[in-house]
Amino acid sequence: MIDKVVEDIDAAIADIHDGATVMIGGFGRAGQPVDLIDALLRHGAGDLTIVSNNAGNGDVGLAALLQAGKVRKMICSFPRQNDSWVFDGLYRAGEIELELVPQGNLVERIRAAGAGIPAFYSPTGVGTLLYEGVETREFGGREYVLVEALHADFALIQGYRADRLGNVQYRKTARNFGPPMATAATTTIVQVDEVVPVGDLDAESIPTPGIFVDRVVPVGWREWTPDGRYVGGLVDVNGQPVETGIDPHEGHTKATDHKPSGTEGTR
Amino acid sequence: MIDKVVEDIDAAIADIHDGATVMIGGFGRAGQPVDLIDALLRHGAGDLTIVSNNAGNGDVGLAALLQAGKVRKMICSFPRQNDSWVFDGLYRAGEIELELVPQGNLVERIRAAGAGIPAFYSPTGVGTLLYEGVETREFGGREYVLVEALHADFALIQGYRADRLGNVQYRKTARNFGPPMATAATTTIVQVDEVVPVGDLDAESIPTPGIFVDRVVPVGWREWTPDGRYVGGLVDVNGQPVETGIDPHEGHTKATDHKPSGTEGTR
Amino acid sequence: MATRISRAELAARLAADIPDGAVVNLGIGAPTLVADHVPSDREIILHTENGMLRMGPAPDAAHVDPDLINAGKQAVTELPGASYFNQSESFGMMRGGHLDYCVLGGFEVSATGDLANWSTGEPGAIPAVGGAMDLALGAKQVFVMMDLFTKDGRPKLVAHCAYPLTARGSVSRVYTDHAVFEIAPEGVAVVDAFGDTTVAELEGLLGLPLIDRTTPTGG
Amino acid sequence: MATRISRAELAARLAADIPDGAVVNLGIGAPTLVADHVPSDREIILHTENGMLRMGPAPDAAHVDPDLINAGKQAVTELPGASYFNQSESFGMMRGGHLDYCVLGGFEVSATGDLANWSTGEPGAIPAVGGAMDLALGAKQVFVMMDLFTKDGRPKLVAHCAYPLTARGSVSRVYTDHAVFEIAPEGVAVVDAFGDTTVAELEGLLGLPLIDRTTPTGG
Repeated sequence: MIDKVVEDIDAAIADIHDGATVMIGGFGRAGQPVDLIDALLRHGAGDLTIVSNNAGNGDVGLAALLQAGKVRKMICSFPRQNDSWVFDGLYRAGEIELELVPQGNLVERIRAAGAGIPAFYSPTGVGTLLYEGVETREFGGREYVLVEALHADFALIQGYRADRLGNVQYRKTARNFGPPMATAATTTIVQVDEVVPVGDLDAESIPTPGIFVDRVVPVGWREWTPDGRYVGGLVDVNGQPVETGIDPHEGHTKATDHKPSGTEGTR
Repeated sequence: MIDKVVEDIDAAIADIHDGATVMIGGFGRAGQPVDLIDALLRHGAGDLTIVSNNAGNGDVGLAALLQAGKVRKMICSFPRQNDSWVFDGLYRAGEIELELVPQGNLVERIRAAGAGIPAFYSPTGVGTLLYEGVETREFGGREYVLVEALHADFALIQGYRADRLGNVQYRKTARNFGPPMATAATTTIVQVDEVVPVGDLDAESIPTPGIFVDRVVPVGWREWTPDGRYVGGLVDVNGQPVETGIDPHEGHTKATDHKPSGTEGTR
Repeated sequence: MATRISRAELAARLAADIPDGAVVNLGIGAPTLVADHVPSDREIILHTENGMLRMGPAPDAAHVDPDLINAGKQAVTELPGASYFNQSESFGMMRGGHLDYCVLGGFEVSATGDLANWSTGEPGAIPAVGGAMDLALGAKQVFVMMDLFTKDGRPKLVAHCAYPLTARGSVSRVYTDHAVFEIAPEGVAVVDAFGDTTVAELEGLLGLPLIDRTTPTGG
Repeated sequence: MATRISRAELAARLAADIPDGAVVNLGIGAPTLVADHVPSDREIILHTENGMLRMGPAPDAAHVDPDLINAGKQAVTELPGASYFNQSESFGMMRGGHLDYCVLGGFEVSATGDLANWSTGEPGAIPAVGGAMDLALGAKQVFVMMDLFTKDGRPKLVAHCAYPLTARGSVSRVYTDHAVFEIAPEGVAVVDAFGDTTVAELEGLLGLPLIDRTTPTGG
């Protein structure tokens, strides 16, 4: 019987080796697989190449991995954010290598790797600093740059729900890089709020079919996921911690009242 | 207010001009937009280039369009089927041009056109008759052929449900070519069983977002769609007409008892 | 040439040029103001490149959902008829020319529609491009919304960009605090000059030949 | 060399080589028989390239659903845990190397793993390729299931294919009515010869050097 569920998050990432290329999903904080990243930090693998849209927020998750000196190189589109002080410091100190890729080319390189396309032509970046010296070619009178696929050894992704076959659903804009990254790594590891019995996920609505997933790690519901409404009241519209003065729990079930039920996949 | 719903199917396809390139969705009979094809036949546009996986079944739909002499060229992967006698006859008589493309390259060319990728490299077809004389290139020691995007003037697609914004859902394996073709045509026209009010379709489950769709034509439920179980009893596992001896309507609601309700989009 | 209009007025001026039914991507910063000024009889569909169509306005503080953000990483809401999709699909929409309008900020725009808006080229800065280069090609019409002059008075609409380019020849219109410009094959045209601003004045200040396509307003 | 096993026996022999949990695409024709012979303690996931994973067996006549078919355009069913996706995604799975096994029919296989199975090259025939070329590259292991000889006795495992190629060097194993062959970098190996068939006999009939990797069975 197929059972991709791994309850022990440390075991789930234990084969990530020094020097590995690791894709990390997420756009800003949405979809960032924070529990997997924390496990990777505990695990201790270093000399990593990280492929991720951003280069960490605050002092947690990817930022903590960077702070610990585990990352040799970042491949990303937007390392500079208002809370990316860890990356900023390393970069200015010359302690980290950066490959800057326009976001659309970055995700298309990832998608291409997963789909067996070794290279493609893109209009994005033609005539810019980022593609100086890169081969170009005309199609229909317009100029395009040649862009190569981007593979990884591991992909770490945050999903919402999954089954033991590795079928994964996402939640809202946290989907972002999950589906393409899941296809582009030799080993794909997905943390989810909940593992559900096989057959519970609508077959018409599986952005990441199990064929792309090697391990599913249930980490428990996040504060807002049981009823789709954030009940932590801890971030403002910019994702920054605030005191709102509103009791966010009023009229809501507390997250801790929900425990993911025993699942078909883990029985 | 956006309202892409066109009740009159003849009006919906009236701007398809002589010489147009028209993509037609479907794999075999599943997903073939038969009502739109019938309307195109009534409309009378000729000298068409048709992009479709197959070259028609029996004497209906695409086969009828071919029979009427409206098609100059077929771009497809698998014209030869056990019921493709119309195409077979035209091809043997030298009355139709054929561009044969491996199915994966065909759909990737369509997807590329929709995604602004003018060309890509593919492993499929390297060293075969179909790619004799085509440019090849090595990546990582393996040889690939250069394949160019495939655009169309129109795409005719069969969906299951849609809203007035053009969001489309499909049903089971009838999804097939619908989503990529919807992205690759200047004008995309989708026939659906039912138009539903905006907000009724799950935002997490929209294979074709409205941005890709120009017109939605409700054609009424097919025999099997109300309860997901075929109640016609008219085809066997090979899709061929049979008498099963079973009363297929027993225990089922008759299709004609359901009428798509008045929708938000068409009020 | 004292006449300048405010950011809000400019957003309203730009919003007036976006027709009913358009699919629009509003870049981070000033362009997001455009959403607040869409005439109430028009239905505009907002695209956010992190994977959503039919994005709604910011939620109140009790309804912030960390899984539902825009490209600026701010909390947003979902309108009926929304759809979610992955980044590959989202950038395919842009690169494939499916968006009707894209509104971006700019450091500089050239007379031939080159855009510079991702890097000032400063040696100390952390480079970051995000979706800027994709967005700059990502719509049938690319509108830039910016002040016409820097704080120290240098024009931002120029013969050739000095800053590193985001994209070549992609801008169709430039909305500024002094005037609205169209980048046409035959040159830069003024389609709207605010208040007492004249095309001749603009030519002098910018040092660029300008075509006068302003529509005389009554009075 | 009188020993030949039946199609059903061959399907069972091949099915025995597919491990629990594998994702498998079964080509049209004889390969579909493999599904009926998967040992009951193994969970195999069937992929059909028209856009589905976890395909189930044919329905009874009253439950035929025209929207639910396999690549051979026959009615099938959906097992729990199924997923539907479009053709682009489906062929990306194959081309991207995500399938574990693909089982195909063949006209000819060469000693270096070239496959010919899409065209006999006859002048009068309607050419059709479908997903054959993608499938032939579309899995970590590509198994071909075919008779070892044509009806008029010519070998179908050959030094070089005479028919137009489907793909070069992609076949890993060949399952025939007489023996199972492995296409190895060092040459063609016999891993299983049925009944009284010997490797020496096969070498003579095929005119190919063969490596003997048969496992002696007790007795």
